[in-house]
Amino acid sequence: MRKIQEKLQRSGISIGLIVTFLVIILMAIAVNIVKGVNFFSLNNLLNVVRNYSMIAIAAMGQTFVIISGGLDLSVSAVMASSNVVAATYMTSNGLIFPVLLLCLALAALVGMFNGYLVTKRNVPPFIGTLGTSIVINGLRMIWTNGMPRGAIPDGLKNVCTSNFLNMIPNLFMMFVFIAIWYWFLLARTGYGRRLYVVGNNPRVAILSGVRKDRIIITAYIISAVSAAFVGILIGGYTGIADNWAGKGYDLDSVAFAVLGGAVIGGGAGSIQGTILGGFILLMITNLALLASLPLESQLVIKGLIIVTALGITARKR
Amino acid sequence: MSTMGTAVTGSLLKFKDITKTFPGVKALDSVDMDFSYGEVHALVGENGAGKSTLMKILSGVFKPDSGSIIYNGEEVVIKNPHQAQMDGISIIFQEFSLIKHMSVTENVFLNREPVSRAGFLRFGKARERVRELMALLDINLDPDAKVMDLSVVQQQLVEIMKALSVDARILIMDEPSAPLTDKELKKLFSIIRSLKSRGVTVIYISHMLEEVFEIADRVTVIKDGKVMGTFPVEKLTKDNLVGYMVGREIQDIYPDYGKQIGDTIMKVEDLSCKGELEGITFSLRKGEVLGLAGMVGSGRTRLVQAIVGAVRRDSGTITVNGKVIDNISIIGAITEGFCYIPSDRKLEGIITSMDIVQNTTITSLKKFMRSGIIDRKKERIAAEKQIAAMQIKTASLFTQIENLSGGNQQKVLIARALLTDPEIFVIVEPTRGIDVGAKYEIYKLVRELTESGKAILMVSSELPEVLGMSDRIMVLNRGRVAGILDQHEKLSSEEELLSLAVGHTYSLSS
Amino acid sequence: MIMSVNNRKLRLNISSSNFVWFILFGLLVFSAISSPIFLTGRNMRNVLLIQPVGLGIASLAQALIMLSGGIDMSIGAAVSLLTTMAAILFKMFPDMTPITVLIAVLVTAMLIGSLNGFFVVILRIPAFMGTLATSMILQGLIYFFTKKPIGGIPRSFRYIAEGKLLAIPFSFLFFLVIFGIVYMLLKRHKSGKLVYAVGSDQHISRISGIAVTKVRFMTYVFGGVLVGLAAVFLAARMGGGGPTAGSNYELDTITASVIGGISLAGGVGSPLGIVGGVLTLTIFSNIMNLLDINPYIQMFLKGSILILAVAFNKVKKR
Amino acid sequence: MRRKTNWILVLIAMFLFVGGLAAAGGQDESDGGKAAPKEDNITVGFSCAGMGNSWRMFLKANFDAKVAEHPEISKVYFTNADERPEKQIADIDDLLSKGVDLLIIQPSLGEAIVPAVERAYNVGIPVIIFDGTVPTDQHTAYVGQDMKQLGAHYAEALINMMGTEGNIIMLSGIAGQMSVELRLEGAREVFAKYPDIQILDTQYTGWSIPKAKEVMESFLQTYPQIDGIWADSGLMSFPALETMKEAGRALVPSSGDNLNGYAKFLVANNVPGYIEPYSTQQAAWALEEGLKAVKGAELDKVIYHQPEQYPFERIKEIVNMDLSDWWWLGDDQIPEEFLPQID
Repeated sequence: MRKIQEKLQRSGISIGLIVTFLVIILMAIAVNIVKGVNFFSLNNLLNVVRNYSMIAIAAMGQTFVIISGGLDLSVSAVMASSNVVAATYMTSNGLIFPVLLLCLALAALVGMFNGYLVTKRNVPPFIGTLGTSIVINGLRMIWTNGMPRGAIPDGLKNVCTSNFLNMIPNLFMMFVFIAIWYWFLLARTGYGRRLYVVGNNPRVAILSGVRKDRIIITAYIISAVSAAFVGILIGGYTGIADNWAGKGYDLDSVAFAVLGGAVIGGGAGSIQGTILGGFILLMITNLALLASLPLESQLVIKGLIIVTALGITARKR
Repeated sequence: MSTMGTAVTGSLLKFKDITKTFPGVKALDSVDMDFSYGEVHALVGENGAGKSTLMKILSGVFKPDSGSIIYNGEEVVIKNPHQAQMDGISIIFQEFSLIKHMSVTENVFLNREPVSRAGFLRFGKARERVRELMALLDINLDPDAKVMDLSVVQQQLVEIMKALSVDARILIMDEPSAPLTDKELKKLFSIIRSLKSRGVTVIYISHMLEEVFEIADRVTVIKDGKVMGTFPVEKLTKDNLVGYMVGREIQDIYPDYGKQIGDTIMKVEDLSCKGELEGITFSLRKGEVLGLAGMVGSGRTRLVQAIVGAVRRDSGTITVNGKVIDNISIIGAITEGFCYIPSDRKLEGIITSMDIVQNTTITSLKKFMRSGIIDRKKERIAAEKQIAAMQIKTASLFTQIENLSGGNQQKVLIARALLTDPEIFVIVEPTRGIDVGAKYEIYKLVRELTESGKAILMVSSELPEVLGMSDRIMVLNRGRVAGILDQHEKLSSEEELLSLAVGHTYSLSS
Repeated sequence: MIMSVNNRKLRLNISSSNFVWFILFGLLVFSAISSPIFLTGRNMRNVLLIQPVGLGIASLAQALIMLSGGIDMSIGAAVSLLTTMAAILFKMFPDMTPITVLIAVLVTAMLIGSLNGFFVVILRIPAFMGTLATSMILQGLIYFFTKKPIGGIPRSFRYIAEGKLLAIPFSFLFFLVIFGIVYMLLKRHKSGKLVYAVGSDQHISRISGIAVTKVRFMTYVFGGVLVGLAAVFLAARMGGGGPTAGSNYELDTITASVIGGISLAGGVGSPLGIVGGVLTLTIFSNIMNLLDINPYIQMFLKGSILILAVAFNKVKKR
Repeated sequence: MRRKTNWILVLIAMFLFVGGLAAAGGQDESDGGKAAPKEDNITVGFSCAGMGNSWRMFLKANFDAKVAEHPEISKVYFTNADERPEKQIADIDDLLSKGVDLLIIQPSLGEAIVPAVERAYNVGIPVIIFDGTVPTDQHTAYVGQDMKQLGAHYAEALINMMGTEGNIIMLSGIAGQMSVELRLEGAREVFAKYPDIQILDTQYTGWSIPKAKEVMESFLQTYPQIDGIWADSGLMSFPALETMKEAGRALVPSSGDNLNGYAKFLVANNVPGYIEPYSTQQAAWALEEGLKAVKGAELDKVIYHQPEQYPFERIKEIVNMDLSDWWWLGDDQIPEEFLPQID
């Protein structure tokens, strides 16, 4: 038993998460029996992963920041901004790629600014990124005057709504691709190793010659760039520029990561954990919809699931 | 030495068959001990022998797996620290237990604040009692000063006041003397004696055997979680005590040196840090241990920090191998061949959540990376080699470093430093909190380093260590070099060193 | 004496809790100069004695919890739930006395605080997520009862926000009493010391004999009661409640607390700073309205001020 | 340094104290009487519930255009409550401090700003409410659309298009908003009259497009037969239809407001739909009525306007496929200079 536990711990996935996952599988079976809708049908699963893909990419970015000991509450502000910038300048299919790069570059600046506040100015990440998010939202609204200009080109719409080999959503393919990269970055590279050290004990990091500030700033850049990318995907998915695209994704992405074993305060967390944690939350939403549960029960169940998963993990520690 | 043989008037506290297991380690194995009224009972043993665990059980921090505690003739269960305090058991912990944002007064009376009947604080009374305590201890501190603004020594004094402010029947002191100067230590001893005469039982834990011989009535030796025996102090000699502790006699704990001192590798000229250091000039040679001594506040720490780039220097030049080095960061220092082994392992040394391999390789990670990717096999092999060379005792390479003893953690830190191929080692308090046996191994390691031509700058507060290990000793006093003692012709004495350190003649045996 | 040789540096003594007063002072001067209406009696009364009260009390709750080392993300949902509950009670039982409703709200608030305490302290879920979960659950509960906003809180209850006692707005006295109690408990009472100690360092508190779990739990409970009091005031001020009545209150209270010098890491800050933080936010919003600044520019300025206030008060960092 | 800090603290404390005293001593300006009629130099306060979406921007554009038609208005003060009732109460108080002659309020949470509205009314100035009711008598008039009726119209039109039997799904905006709940209520009353109409499911989407798509995807999963979409806005029916299209399902009749994106989708895919605006003119209407009141006219308590309804044929005629998705069908008449700036 202890061996299994240790294995799990090293794999970055907590006990609570596994237990909760099993519970939800049982719930899915129950829904199937009672309502006659099959959660496990391929179509439904593909739906779930399509919706899941976008926010999961942002949550993986968030994971980097949380491991570094921070928190990024500017995720949704960046998403909405990149969404609107993209729609404004991607007037034709030919411009998709350059504008995409522009959005990612702008987001990198935002991430850099967040990182600057946190590292050089010692601002608590919670407040620093909250401030950034208010500023960005303000700037965007001043710029768009409330109405996003331009339109999402058809090319982007097609990419984001169609399926690979007519089956697997392209969005999901992108997610998988990014997830592999992020996992590799975190688990196998010097950057990832140093990120954990910085989050665990910043003092040791400095004395070991780790460029702490640079590592942290990079984490914020990763988060912001991921968010900007998601903002564009949302544009393609919905086909319409939206001043508030990704609203609420700040807290959702934090919830994904923390449910997956990341610790606010730094030093722990993993891509695989975040992926599973997020999947659990998305499954709940989907199951609730399949079971036609009203909004109120959805909220309560979501809250209780979070409590259960984290509660079990905390007990076992 | 011990002339205080107070009449033992019976047992106040008894441990019976106490066993405590942590994951993978049996920390205490059927411990039986007894403590009498009004005695000073020293508890000695190597690090990780179980002394601190035992005391944490007594003070309610841990619960034993089995066994019983008989206190005052009754079997008691000590559920938590609060209850221990209520029962008259007070403890000075080895690691500081002060809240840094709070004032001296607030810390001394934490959780035992003098209050009115409705629970409102009586600030005047608290301050008054702190002043009384300070008068008793001959300390001069601002009762309203924040602990975070105090020096380490001052913090330790607050710690002692905190313990003394309890009307305790049993006072546990876990390494109380580590940061204290001699004068303060003497004061502490006189307080212990007066407590003893009032019938308080003092349990004294220390690595400093001199202290044990000076203050204790009885000594209990613990090894590997087992009691090796309790002895009246008169019946012990230093040698046989060490023998009980490590299970072997150690003739000379300082290894012989090779005395193969080579060319100058580093020159420091006229180094200054505003307000802290002034005109420091010295040189360091290959194969040499340069001891850096001085009182707390003399600027030792600041000097080594300035050298390894942890703080900026305001003026002065540092030349390494003939190359002038500008103000550099720590990263720069590492590339220039420096390595820095800090004194506070927990705060500045180990990465608690990581395993031994990862802890060993963090500073030299670049070596095991190809275009940013870690070659984990290469990393493991390199770490394994170092760990074997250091004789680090561990079940697995992937054990979390938290689970190692202090001595082994220190070895991991040295292994970490070695992997960067440094030429100059800057080691601060290399054996703080490490037991006698492990100390010897660390000393041996240091010697091996010098034999392979490395230069070592060693800061230490333990005089015997500085004297025993150094080829030369640089003494700092108020930010200036007070003198450099060459130990080649003859070994310096503690008196010589101290007189330089405090700036006037100072006699140890006053 | 060797003791006296220490390297204690002289430091600029602007602690972050004092820093807020500099900002506030600047804001006051700016407002007084830039708008003639700002200093009129009516505006002063609104902006100093009435408008800050709700946020002020809720921020005291947030600050208390932050001081103990936690955070409360459920304040917004709790305010929504409690104001809605007050309105529902008056609607269902029109004969109920205001005192009964007040007690019912406070008891519920205490239960909410206990739920937070249970999640965070007993189940040991990280405070951020634990209280976020509470927030979801509370929001769900509101929708169980009603999806529509509910009004109709009677005048007798609205006295709390609108009444006057000897020409002084009752709301101000309401705040003053609550603030006084919180201040005395935190700064002059043993329990406050314990909160600070636990917030600074749980481990040290535990080995110093403090019942850490109890202190933390009670902080959440007492914080809950304070949120209840804030909700009582807001219900009286708004004359009703609804599922979104308290939206964003959790972030506003955290902002006010941090500007007021309460550390997110726990153990540092003074309740007095909260007054400064809340006044800063209220006066900022007031002067923006008086100067008729475009709402988006307001947003931008608000974020910038938040960043500046927190990023550049670190004079004391050594 | 510490002494200096204390000195500043004392100064601030004094400042606050003096201010507080002045405030406490100051008399209430409200005399309960009605302000004398005014013909010119009128100042208007507009307390808006929140900004940040295109509907509100066009609302403001229409309002501004209307202001320009009235030279007797000397100044308009505009506040944004950010959807927070407490902020709106403070906003209203601030506007009263400014001494406006007319107050136009778009409630963020109507039930929760009653006291502020009453305070304003008691100052004696006309208080006009639109886009959300405030349950108190103490306001001059409610101007706008009957929201319950709007929901009912959507339902009736849907039945016209799909027939009196079939399965429908309902998509709503933000739970807890009066305007949302009333539309839902009106629709349910209509559907209740048709026993063969089955409401499969009702979900809130928070007016988030990705959420609407997510909900719709699971509906398609659960319900093999969907014959109509009742949505309380074009913002919801548009992504719902889009999802159906992506899933390869046959498109079905739907309802919604005049969001251009919705209209464009209907026309482009030639699928019948019904549009009845939730008008962006409402603030302008409120201003128009309010000015009458300032000038001394007596107003009815409730003034409903009925905007033009757009059956599918009419949509095809007037839709402009070149305008942004966020444009509002029928808002082309706003003078250029007031429009939210567009490339």
